Amino acid sequence: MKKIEVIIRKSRFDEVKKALHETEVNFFSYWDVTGVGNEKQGHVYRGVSYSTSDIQRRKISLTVSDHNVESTLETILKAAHTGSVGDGKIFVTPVDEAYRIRTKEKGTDSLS
Amino acid sequence: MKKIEVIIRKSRFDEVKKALHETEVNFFSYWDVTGVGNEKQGHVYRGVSYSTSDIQRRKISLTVSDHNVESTLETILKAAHTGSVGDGKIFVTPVDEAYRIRTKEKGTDSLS
Amino acid sequence: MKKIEVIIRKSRFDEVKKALHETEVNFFSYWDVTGVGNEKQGHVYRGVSYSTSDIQRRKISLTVSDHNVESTLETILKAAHTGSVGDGKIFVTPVDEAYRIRTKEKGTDSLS
Amino acid sequence: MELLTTNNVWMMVCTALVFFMHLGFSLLEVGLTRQKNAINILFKNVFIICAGLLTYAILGFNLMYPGSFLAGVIPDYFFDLFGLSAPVADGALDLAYNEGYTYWTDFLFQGMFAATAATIVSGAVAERIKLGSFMLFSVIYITIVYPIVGSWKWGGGFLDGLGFYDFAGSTLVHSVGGWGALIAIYLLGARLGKFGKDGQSHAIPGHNIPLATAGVFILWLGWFGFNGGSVLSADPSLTSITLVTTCLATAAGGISAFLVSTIAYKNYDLTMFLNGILGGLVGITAGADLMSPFDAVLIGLVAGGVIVFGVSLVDKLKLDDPVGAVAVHLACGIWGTLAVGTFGSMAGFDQFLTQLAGVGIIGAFCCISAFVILSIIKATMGLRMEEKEETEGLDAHEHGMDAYAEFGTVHDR
Amino acid sequence: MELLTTNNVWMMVCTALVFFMHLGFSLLEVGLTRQKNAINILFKNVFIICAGLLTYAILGFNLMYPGSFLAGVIPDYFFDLFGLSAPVADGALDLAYNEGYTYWTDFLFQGMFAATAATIVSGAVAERIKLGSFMLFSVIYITIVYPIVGSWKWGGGFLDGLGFYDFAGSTLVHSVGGWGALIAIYLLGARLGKFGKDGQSHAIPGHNIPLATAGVFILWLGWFGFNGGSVLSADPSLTSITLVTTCLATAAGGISAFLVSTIAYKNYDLTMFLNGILGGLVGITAGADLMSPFDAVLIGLVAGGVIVFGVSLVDKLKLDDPVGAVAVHLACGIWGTLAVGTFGSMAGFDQFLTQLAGVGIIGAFCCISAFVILSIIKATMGLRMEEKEETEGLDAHEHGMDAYAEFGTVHDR
Amino acid sequence: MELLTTNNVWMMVCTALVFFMHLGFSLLEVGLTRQKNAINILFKNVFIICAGLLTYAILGFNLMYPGSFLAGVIPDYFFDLFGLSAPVADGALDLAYNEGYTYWTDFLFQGMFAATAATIVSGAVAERIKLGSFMLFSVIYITIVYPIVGSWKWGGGFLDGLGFYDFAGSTLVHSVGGWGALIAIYLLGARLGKFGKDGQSHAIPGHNIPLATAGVFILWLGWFGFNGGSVLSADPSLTSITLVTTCLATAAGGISAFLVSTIAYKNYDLTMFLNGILGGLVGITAGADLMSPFDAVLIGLVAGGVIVFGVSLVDKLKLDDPVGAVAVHLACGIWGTLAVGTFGSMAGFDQFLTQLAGVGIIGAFCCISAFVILSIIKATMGLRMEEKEETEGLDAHEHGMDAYAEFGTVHDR
Ligand SMILES: Nc1ncnc2c1ncn2[C@@H]1O[C@H](COP(=O)(O)OP(=O)(O)O)[C@@H](O)[C@H]1O
Ligand SMILES: Nc1ncnc2c1ncn2[C@@H]1O[C@H](COP(=O)(O)OP(=O)(O)O)[C@@H](O)[C@H]1O
Ligand SMILES: Nc1ncnc2c1ncn2[C@@H]1O[C@H](COP(=O)(O)OP(=O)(O)O)[C@@H](O)[C@H]1O
Repeated sequence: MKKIEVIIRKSRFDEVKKALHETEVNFFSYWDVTGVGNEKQGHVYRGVSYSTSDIQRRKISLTVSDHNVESTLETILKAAHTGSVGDGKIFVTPVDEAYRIRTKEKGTDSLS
Repeated sequence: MKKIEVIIRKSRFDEVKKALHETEVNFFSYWDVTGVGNEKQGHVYRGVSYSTSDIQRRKISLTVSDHNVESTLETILKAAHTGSVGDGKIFVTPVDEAYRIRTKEKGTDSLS
Repeated sequence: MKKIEVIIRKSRFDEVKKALHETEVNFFSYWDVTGVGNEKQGHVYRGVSYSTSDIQRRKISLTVSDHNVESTLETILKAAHTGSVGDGKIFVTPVDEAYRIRTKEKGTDSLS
Repeated sequence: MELLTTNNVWMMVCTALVFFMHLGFSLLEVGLTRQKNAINILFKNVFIICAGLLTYAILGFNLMYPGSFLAGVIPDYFFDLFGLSAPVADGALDLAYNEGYTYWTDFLFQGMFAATAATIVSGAVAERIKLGSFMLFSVIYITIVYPIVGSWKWGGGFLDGLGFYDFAGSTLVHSVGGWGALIAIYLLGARLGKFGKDGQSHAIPGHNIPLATAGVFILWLGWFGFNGGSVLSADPSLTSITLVTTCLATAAGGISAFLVSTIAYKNYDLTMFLNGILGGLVGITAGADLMSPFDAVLIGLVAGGVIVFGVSLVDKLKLDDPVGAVAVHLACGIWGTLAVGTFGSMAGFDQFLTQLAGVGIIGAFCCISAFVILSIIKATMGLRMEEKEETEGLDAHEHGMDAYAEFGTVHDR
Repeated sequence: MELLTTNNVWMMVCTALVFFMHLGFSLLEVGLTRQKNAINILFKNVFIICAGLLTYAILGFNLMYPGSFLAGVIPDYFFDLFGLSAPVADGALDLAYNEGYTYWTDFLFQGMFAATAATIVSGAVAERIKLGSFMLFSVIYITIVYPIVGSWKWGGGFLDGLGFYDFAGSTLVHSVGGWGALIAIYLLGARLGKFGKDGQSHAIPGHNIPLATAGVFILWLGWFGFNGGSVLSADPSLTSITLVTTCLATAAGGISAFLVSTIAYKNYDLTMFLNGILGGLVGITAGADLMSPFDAVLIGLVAGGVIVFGVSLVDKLKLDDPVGAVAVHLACGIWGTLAVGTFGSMAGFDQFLTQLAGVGIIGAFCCISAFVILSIIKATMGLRMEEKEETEGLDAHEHGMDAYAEFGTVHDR
Repeated sequence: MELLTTNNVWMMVCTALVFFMHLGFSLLEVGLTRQKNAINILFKNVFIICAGLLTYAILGFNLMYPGSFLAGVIPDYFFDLFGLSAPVADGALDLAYNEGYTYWTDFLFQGMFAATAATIVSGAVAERIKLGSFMLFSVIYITIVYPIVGSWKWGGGFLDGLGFYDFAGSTLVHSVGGWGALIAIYLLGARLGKFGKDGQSHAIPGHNIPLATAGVFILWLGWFGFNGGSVLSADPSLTSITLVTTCLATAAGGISAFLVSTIAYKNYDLTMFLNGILGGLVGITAGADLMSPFDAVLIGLVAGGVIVFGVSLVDKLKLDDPVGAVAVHLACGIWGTLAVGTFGSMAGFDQFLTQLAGVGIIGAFCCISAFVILSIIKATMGLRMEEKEETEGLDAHEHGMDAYAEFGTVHDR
């Protein structure tokens, strides 16, 4: 099993979610984070213009079985892509074990 | 050391916290995430009824020494359990190193 | 590549950010979490005084290439330090692969 | 005619201000409770003003101002009970109603008052009562209990005959609501998690203090109409001294609660300050037209102390009152009513005893009525949400809606 | 003189209350839409009241109250068109203007009304219209369309001659805004994501229901001035019955929308309750001075039903109206205008037909005007934000600002 | 008698509206600052209105309206200094006080004004001042400095003799607050992080712009009473022209600030629009009864520009004023006072010089007083929170409470 952590633009979230659903990945968790990176954004507040690289992003975390990793990655890489600076990152990390709390199932059975 | 990441119902949080404290696990971090999974919920807004699988969950992240993993897992599996769809998941992942910022301690010493 | 997850005081965040920038680490994500640990804080609400160990913290997550791990850790250990209970933790975990969504680059190239 | 017009303008302005108090109560209650129940609290407040006006039109108004009684106690409601009995039917209006204002202004002003009594209960029972049960209770309470009590004094009943004085309703409005709140929180029990197994009280902080503060400012504004309008005319000297005593008692109530709570808890507690302001308002209400500015300040200072100790007493009794309704409306309502016998132009030992009698009689009647009504509801429909529903939030279970859909939703079952 | 002074005081109070409605609209709209467009919505509302007052001073007021017409329809605007035509120049004031109030009070009261019509549109087109285009449209609509329609009835034009009755503007204000809203949302199209590919309607929940609720309370308060001031004097009987009918219809509208929607959707829907309250307010507005309390309750009850079905009808037509402006202001505006022919002291079949004619003529004029203005703007400046901008939020693109900089910012491009 | 009653009703309504401005200030300030200091800001505002009324009753009122002076400058406060000197003791009221309204109405109206001056300071010093020090300063400022300045003009002192004109307090209220704010932010220094090491100004966005916007609407509403009540009677022509000039200047101020800032910063900046509205309000205040509508629009247009440049000037001077109090209340207060010599029925070069003299004398007095008081406080109790406390938030350190306990708490030490 692998954990896939994705940081995307909030405005691509609906696309990514739809794309994941189409590849039958119907389970994940997400939350909002602030990202610091190459992208800069201009703001104005009471006459002070400023530019910040602290930009609101959405983070998706999902754990998939090993044979699903590739397809999930491809799906996300496609759906989250706009081509401009700031599209975000994907990180794949190892998972030792997973449990479904309801049934106490372990391993890949617990994922769906 | 292992990192235990748990996604639970917000309404079970107090139980889980109490149970962890009882097993002397007094350190962790948590935040709110939105979970997508098998559970669906009905809402109504200005005459439109809809059902969504985007449900508010709480994520707990805690790192424990290897010999504490089992007991912590058991505690959580019990305290977070209701038996209905949507109870959540537990993921166990490896941790290479841990530091306590205050003392610069490393390894399991840094965890408590 | 390693993922460095840091839990710090919100009030140290600006320092840590500045310090990271000075060591040329200009990319990371952060969000607010509630931390439970050794520190306690007193509150009062309508005549009830209470003390809680649920304290607002900031979590920073950044993935760096292996040879940057040491310097980044040092930077954070220094910048986040106040010496009082509650300074937070750093966890280092393995990363299998990383992608930049914009360019589809893989590995350390994708990080900057 | 000119004077009638002016009086009527003032009374209409006051009516609008008293109406606006319902926003004040809504914001105060929603601010001092948790996000997961915010829709529920707003719903209750919106319901009360709407249902309250309608039931008052259908029944309450004629029950409260009957002028005649059976045995001096039970309003003689055999005539004109249902529907407004407009002085002249069919649109034509009777201006001879009285010198102060028209019949319609009177109805509307009194209707706004009536709804207030039920709103007070709403805050105290927040976060755990069943919506349906609350709606039923509050309709009965506004339609029957409030007007009967009101008729005893303002409707010319036996308390009026006894010499009992309550200018704008420290007892007739606020204590009536406060007793209802007390009985209701006793029967309902505390919110889950409010008291630990060891009996220790836990704080459940409100989720939006800026809104609660706005609510208190709006209530203070509304009180310009609540007390100012209770003069029932625009009489320059009476209205203006009433506003001065009201504002000074309020300011003193706030400052006093702030100082007492700062000394007691070593902390600048904004919620106590706000409750102190409300305590000052309730405290001056019974005698706002009788007091000198200096008396008003004294009444307010005491009220502030009553608040701080009242809140902690309610807590010690293991009663759970999220917004402090019992301390504010009941304790300060009683204090204000007794203060009429202690300060100001009617002060005197006899008056004090009369005031005490009024407080006692009305308290007994309200407690018994509230107890009977709530017990019947409890036995039939049930009063309290199930544990699971309460934990997960009333908004999710009663309304299927979030108050703040984007700031971290609270739906979770 | 005394009476004039009193009347004028009442009219000034009402003017202030109508002004305050703009805060009500702002909060309602901002609460029922999404966080990422909150600044934009507030900006529009702040703009409308400011620009509305100025353009009404420059042009609208004299256009609306001309007293003379070409062919009875086109206001004869060759005299006094630009700038306020103060009865006496140079600061000295003409108190002989009329018995009710001064010329200046009249201007300000009417100016506040004018801005209301554009605000109604603002809510319906929220979250997708270009700010510049909206500002242009609303200025034209307030400055030209609204006063011309107004002149037909309140300026003594042909509808007045026909016997058309609209006390405080169910049609002249609310429907005028409502028709504009209808045409605008038709031309604009729905927000992205509002209707699925399968044509299914999706809910886009508002982000701050407590603020929306506060907005509704403030609007109700403002209506004390909107209807109460439309008496154009402080006449005790007329003003007070007007306030009573207004409040009872409102309460009934709320309760009815609550009951109907609870039955239809098995859910206590606060937003429907709130819309029902507004529906009751709009519904009573055309005949608030003609109705008995009982008539008012009936009008409100029907208005509540109109709201629930109106909201769902708009949805079925695949029109996207985030705040329910069409159901509230247009549907209930029409209902209220027709109710003058059905209930109350003017009821009668002839009157009903006249009311219907008024509704139709004004509807046609507003639709055509709005369509022409908006089509020209669409063809030149464009009406709608680009898809990317809409997804990422108008606040980020038009304002570079966040409404809540610390509660999860929404900036993201 | 009828006229007195009517006048008194109007004055009481205005008093209530001026009171309500304190909610406007609270919301504006809380909205434009950060979450971690929200409780603190609300606390200060609640404190000011309560303490302000009490100290004004005890000392300020009699100090301000003495009628007699030593050397024409120092109010002769040997008589009647402490406590309200009711015209007739013991409850009986003197209606002969004047033609406009009763003594009590006068006191309450003036008391609400007094508290306003200190509130202005509160916004400017937000997020870094010690609560205790601020409370001490504001009590002294309201009790001594404000009434002495007021007595020079409204109390019949030497500035009144000179022919200085300030209708409702552009200088006497707003500049007095503004100067205090200026000195205070100079002595306090900027918030941590406001100015970079390179001296560059950083934006610290406010956390709740919808509340700030509501605050501005409420302030505008309150100004109906602030200016309308300053007529000190319900005189129909004076009150109504005053409301018209007030509203038109305000609208013009908003539009002008919006246009100027859009041109200057290529951005629709809502906060500038809001500040422009306030600038227009402050600007018209000195001469609201003297201006034609056209003059009022001009005054507002200039005020809008003053705001945009004033805000940026304060920034350039490395002064940190989170809510723009100096630009709004001081710069526009000066502008409004000078405008009396430039526009309207008193315009003239001599008048202009007199106005300038008044601005200068009062400015000097306020600056010196504020400087002395604040310096003493700084030397003894200290003015500013410690760096750690400021970083972690005043709510955590002074109050141990969160403004929004569930939206991401900010406690962190
Ligand atoms: N090494 C990293 N660790 C964690 N998050 C990162 C890292 N690098 C980038 N991010 C996240 O990805 C987002 C997009 O990255 P950015 O550098 O702006 O664009 P791009 O990936 O297109 O070059 C950032 O806002 C940040 O949230
Ligand atoms: N593979 C996954 N990766 C990350 N989060 C998951 C995953 N599967 C489930 N979750 C989280 O667990 C929650 C509960 O899962 P759900 O499928 O609804 O119930 P159950 O586990 O009882 O079948 C989801 O809302 C989601 O937040
Ligand atoms: N094992 C752990 N797993 C996850 N988070 C932890 C863990 N231990 C501590 N934390 C986080 O670190 C924060 C600081 O820890 P605390 O014990 O209060 O202070 P210290 O590290 O100085 O002893 C806690 O609030 C919590 O958020």
